[in-house]
Amino acid sequence: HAEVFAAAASLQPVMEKISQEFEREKGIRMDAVFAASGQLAKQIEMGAPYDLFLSADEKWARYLEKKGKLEKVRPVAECPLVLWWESAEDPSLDLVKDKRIRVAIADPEVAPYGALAKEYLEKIGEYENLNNEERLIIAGDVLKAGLAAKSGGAGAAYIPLSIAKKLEGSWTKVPMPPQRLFGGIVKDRDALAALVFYDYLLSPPAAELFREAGFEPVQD
Amino acid sequence: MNALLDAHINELIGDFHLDVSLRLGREIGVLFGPSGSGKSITLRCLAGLRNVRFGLIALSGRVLLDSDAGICEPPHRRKMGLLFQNLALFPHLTALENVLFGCESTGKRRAKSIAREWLARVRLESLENRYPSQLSGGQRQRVALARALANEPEMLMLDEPFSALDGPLRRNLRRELRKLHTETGVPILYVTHQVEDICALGDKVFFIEKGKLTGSNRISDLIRGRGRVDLWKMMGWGNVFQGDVRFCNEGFPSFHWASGDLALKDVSGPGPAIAFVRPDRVRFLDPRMPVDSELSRNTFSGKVEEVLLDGGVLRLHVRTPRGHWQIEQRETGSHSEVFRQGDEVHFAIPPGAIELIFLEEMKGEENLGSSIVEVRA
Amino acid sequence: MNALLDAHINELIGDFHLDVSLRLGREIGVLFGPSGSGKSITLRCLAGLRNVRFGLIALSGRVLLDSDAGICEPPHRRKMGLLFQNLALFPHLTALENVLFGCESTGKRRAKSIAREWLARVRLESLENRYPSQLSGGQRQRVALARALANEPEMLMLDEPFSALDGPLRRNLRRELRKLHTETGVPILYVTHQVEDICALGDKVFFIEKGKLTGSNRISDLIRGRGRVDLWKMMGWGNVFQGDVRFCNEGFPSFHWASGDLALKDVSGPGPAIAFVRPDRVRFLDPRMPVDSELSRNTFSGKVEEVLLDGGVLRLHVRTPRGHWQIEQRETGSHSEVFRQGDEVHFAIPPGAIELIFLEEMKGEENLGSSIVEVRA
Amino acid sequence: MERALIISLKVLAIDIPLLALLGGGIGWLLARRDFRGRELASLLVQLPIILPPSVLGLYLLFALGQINFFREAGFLFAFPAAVLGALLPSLPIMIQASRAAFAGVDRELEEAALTLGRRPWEVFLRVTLPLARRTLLVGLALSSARALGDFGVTLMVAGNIPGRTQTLPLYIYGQVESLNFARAHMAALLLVGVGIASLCLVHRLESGAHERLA
Amino acid sequence: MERALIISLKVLAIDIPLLALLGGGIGWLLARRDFRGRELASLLVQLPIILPPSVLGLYLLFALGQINFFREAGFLFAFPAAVLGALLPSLPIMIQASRAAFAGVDRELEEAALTLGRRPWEVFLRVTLPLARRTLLVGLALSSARALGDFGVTLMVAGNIPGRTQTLPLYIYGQVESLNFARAHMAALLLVGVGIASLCLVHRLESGAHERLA
Ligand SMILES: Nc1ncnc2c1ncn2[C@@H]1O[C@H](COP(=O)(O)OP(=O)(O)OP(=O)(O)O)[C@@H](O)[C@H]1O
Ligand SMILES: Nc1ncnc2c1ncn2[C@@H]1O[C@H](COP(=O)(O)OP(=O)(O)OP(=O)(O)O)[C@@H](O)[C@H]1O
Ligand SMILES: [Mg+2]
Ligand SMILES: [Mg+2]
Repeated sequence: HAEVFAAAASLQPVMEKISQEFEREKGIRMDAVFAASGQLAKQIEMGAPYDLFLSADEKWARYLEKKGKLEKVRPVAECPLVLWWESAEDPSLDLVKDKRIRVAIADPEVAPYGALAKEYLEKIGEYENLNNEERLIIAGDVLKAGLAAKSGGAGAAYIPLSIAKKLEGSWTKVPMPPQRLFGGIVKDRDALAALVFYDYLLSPPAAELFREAGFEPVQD
Repeated sequence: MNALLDAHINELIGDFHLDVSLRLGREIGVLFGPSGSGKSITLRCLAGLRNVRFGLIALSGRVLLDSDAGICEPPHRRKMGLLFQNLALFPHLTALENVLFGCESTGKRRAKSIAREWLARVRLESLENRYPSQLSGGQRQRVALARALANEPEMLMLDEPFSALDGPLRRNLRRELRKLHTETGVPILYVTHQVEDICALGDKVFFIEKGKLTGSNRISDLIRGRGRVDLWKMMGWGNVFQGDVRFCNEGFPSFHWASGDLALKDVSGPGPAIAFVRPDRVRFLDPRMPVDSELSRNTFSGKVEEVLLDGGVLRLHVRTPRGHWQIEQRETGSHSEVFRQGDEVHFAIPPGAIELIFLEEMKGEENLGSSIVEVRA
Repeated sequence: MNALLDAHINELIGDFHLDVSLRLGREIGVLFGPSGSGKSITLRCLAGLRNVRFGLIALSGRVLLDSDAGICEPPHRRKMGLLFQNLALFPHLTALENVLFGCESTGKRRAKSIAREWLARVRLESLENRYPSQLSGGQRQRVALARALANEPEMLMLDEPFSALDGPLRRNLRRELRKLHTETGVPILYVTHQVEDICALGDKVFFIEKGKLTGSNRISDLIRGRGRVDLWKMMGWGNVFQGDVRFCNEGFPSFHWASGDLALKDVSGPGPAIAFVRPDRVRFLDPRMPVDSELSRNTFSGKVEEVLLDGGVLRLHVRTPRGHWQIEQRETGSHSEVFRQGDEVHFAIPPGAIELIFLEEMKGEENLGSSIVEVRA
Repeated sequence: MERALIISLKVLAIDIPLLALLGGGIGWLLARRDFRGRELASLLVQLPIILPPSVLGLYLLFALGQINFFREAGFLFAFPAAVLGALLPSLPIMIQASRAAFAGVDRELEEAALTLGRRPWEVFLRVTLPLARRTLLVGLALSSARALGDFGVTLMVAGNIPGRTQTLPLYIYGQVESLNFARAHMAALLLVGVGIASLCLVHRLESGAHERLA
Repeated sequence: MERALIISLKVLAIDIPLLALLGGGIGWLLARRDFRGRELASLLVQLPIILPPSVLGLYLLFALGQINFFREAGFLFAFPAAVLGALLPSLPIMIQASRAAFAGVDRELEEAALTLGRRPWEVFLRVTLPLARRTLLVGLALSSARALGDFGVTLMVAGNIPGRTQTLPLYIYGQVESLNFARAHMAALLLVGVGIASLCLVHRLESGAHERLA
């Protein structure tokens, strides 16, 4: 079997491209497993045969690190929060004040972008209003928040740029710090290819693919 | 008397063809016929549980079915009670609740007393809280009977209501049924295999065979011996042969049929006829004694196939080369022999005991086909 | 003859207590009793379908049940065939497959021909591919019968096998059953309510009432009139009263019972007794004529409750202030009157027609209780 | 947790009758009515159980989003959507159970009730229903357990809005994701408790039903 | 997609017999045997349907992870786990259906078969089973549809490893996550196709079953 990297589901399109590119360049095949970061983390904790872990947020990477299952934990890329809707023109950030519009965010308890959106909405003093007027839609994760808006269930959604790019429509960046995705090597698996792949994520070809998908590579 | 029930049914079930016409007044009619002849299906058609191809059913002036006019009342509006051959007791209800189910419309309290009364009439008063699964076969049958009777329909149909019951119980229930009939006057149609039931309960009997009505008769006529004798045969009693009467070269009359011939006495004329011999007119012969000259041509020898003792009457079924004969004897007489199955017996038929019905005389006692037309008018 | 079946059963079902002992050789035994008396449950216990509290069952030397020794053979190893009262036909199998189910062990081809033969014997050859739901009540019963018979068990138990069948068919099937019994010699125990079946088929009859065996008798003895006359009563025939014989002040003997008394003739002595009067010994009186002095104390008046015509015999049930009487008359005689339900009739009992059984004489004809012990040895 | 419990209970309170009526009704139609396309219908109603909840939820989301009425009425991502989300994947279980239940009722008993003069709906209520009860209740128990536990469809069409659409399973999910395992276990226990309570209820109803005769 | 289909079919091929045997067997026990704790057992076997699949999966994961044997044998995150993940949430459906099916078989017919000299297992095969078949098959259809569509439990205990544990529902999930709706629809269609094919199969078996008499 090839070595396996496990990545947050929202990274699926970009990570598939990067691993293809990696295989083409280095001749090493990596298998990919996508699921929610939390699920992956718990599977790794229970000994899942994954060699590399890419979490959508810092929390789950640190969780595994603390359990002694993950090493070399570091941020890999970052992605800004945007306000997205279906129409052709970019949405105004004041859209949320419109009483007719329902907005979707990811679950702040679960998804870092949900928490980020909540933080933003609180900062501009709209969170309570939205909630009281039942205009706030809390979807499971960022993808579901996007789908809520795309299906018409919500007027707009706060989602990461990476999702927005794929949903088409148009978006406006939200003035909040971007959210970082973290990676790490699973301990005690002697996975050489995974180490190579982990480094490859920081290489220029990978950075290009990240950018295309709406991420910004992080170097520190 | 004007018929309360007037029914004509023509229906096909698989390859079984049912074509039956019935008229019944404020009477008890018996549907009598061999197993598989279509009795149960007839009742189902009358009750409306089966869609009939062609048919006309009227009860007390109400047209329940007229396939030409497209009228077909659903079963629950026909007011025809039916006791099913396999009972159809509600397994989730107790005996009392089963009976109550049929008579609730009269108000809770009253209904309960009616239901209790009926359970008592069928001798089940102490078992009212039992579920059907906790009752014996005959007890179940009685619950079903009580349920049908308590319902007070405008017509009652009973499919072998007493088949699982013993003699004394049967007698009691027949009495209850008669009483109900006298009180309410609803027509009752019931299916039975027991000749006993016909006589004890019925006013009129319908004979049915292979889906066709083969005859109908008032029972009082049967009892007075005025019915068509071949009906006796249908009821399983008597010796009946179909053949013809001839005058031989010496001028003596005789009856010829498929498996033999019999000498006759004083006959009106030759022609196709039915010969009927009452089993009790058959005379046993002692093989060691000379035979009376009158009987000489009419002697038989055969093997006893079955010996039945019915109260004081000994009934034998004897197979001979000239057919199968029923013989009856009082078993009281001191000279009465004891017969056993397989014994060889000798007997004779006195010519005077042979009743003849010439076939021309046999024009339908009751014109059944035409009765249908009246209802339409 | 050594008993093939020797059974003693003691069981409690709800509040119904069954306590029955049966012995049967290579014979046909009849279990006779009113509805709810425990016949079906007895068969279930014998077949092993019910765990018996206390009991001992042995068949041809095999001990099938011995509750003391903790032996209890499961039903499928008892080799006791049972025809269920409600048939228990397999609804997912055709008539032929149902019969085959019981006789497959003899090889496919042969089994099929046996099954076909049995279906033909019960007159169902043309319906072998029908499912039970497509058969009439009597046809189903015959399939069940064929299934039980084709199985060739070591003992056969039939629970009212003919209840849904007409007379001629019954006769045929009784013959088949007899034939099977002669060929194989397996003991057969069958339950019936029909007196007719008892006489025609049985070698021995067991009377059962309220869960208890109340008597047993050879049927040939019954037919020869040698049985206990009160057994006639159990079979629903005859007039039986329990009372006692007294000598009045004039020295004339008479029989006293709950609802009246009768003058007697030539009696051995006083004491508790059973009086039995054959229905055909009852004499009708013409109310306009003076009564024979011998009869004067024994005259009755009553209302006709039921008129039955059974072949050539007219049977009346008459309710009088002195009990309920059965009367039989040949209906041939020219002087025979026509009776109807509700008529007032007058009749007398000739003292010579009263048979007496003194109760001391009545010590069990067959000692049932002791038979159990032998098997244990 | 209490709010999630209450919402779950509210969803159940609406879904159980709906399951009984809709599932029972459709099952009855499939068992007792002969109409064209019956077999097709019987296959279609089973689709929701084949599709994984999240996929089912996705289709449902887009289907409802297309329909203006639901859009305007604010049906999606609100309590009604939670009700629907739990209902849909559990309905097939109820439909199949009730189909089997009704098919198993002896017609002759219904006919007997008709000849006793009872109207068809009375016959249904007093004969058919009691005789089918056992299997119906088993179906209701299973399907309402499924409804209680639904996660994927609800999350997709109703979201996970605390106090409005967050049912117990969604709450558990949230707690697990935020690493609050203790609370997640508690909630799971609660969920199982509610489930068992409702099963017990059904069981008590069921045990009243009497065995059928042959 | 083909790989996912094949894995799904392999899972079904193992789970359907398991469902029939285990589900049928437990259902039979619950219907026909009177043992202590029967009611408790009957409640416990229904738990997997109450718990949302992801929660169930989580507990299962932790439970199996604790047991050394499973850990060593590489049971988790491999094909056997996918089999188990699909089996567990669908088993209760089969158990309940078979319980109802066996409870509905008239005992007297079994008794009749016994008195005809058939051994108990023959009676079971030739009387009980055919008479229970209808309801059993409905249960099998429902539960295998559920197994086919399982997502949550499988994802948790078997992972989502393409070519090893990625079943069709997991594949669809992945496609939806990467917003490849076209492929997701295709896969969903395929899934529904497989589901309907197996339902049709069951239906054909079922229609052979004859209605019972009263
Ligand atoms: N489950 C039960 N609980 C209580 N009593 C029962 C139960 N089953 C049967 N009985 C009673 O046991 C008695 C004997 O029943 P059984 O079926 O043996 O009668 P039977 O002699 O066969 O009568 P029938 O001629 O009516 O069939 C009946 O009085 C019946 O009410
Ligand atoms: N579903 C069916 N398909 C084909 N033939 C049938 C079907 N149902 C009944 N029959 C046939 O119709 C005939 C009449 O049946 P029915 O039940 O009316 O007889 P019956 O006179 O009541 O007989 P029994 O005295 O045996 O109860 C029988 O010969 C039976 O085989
Ligand atoms: Mg019939
Ligand atoms: Mg009985």
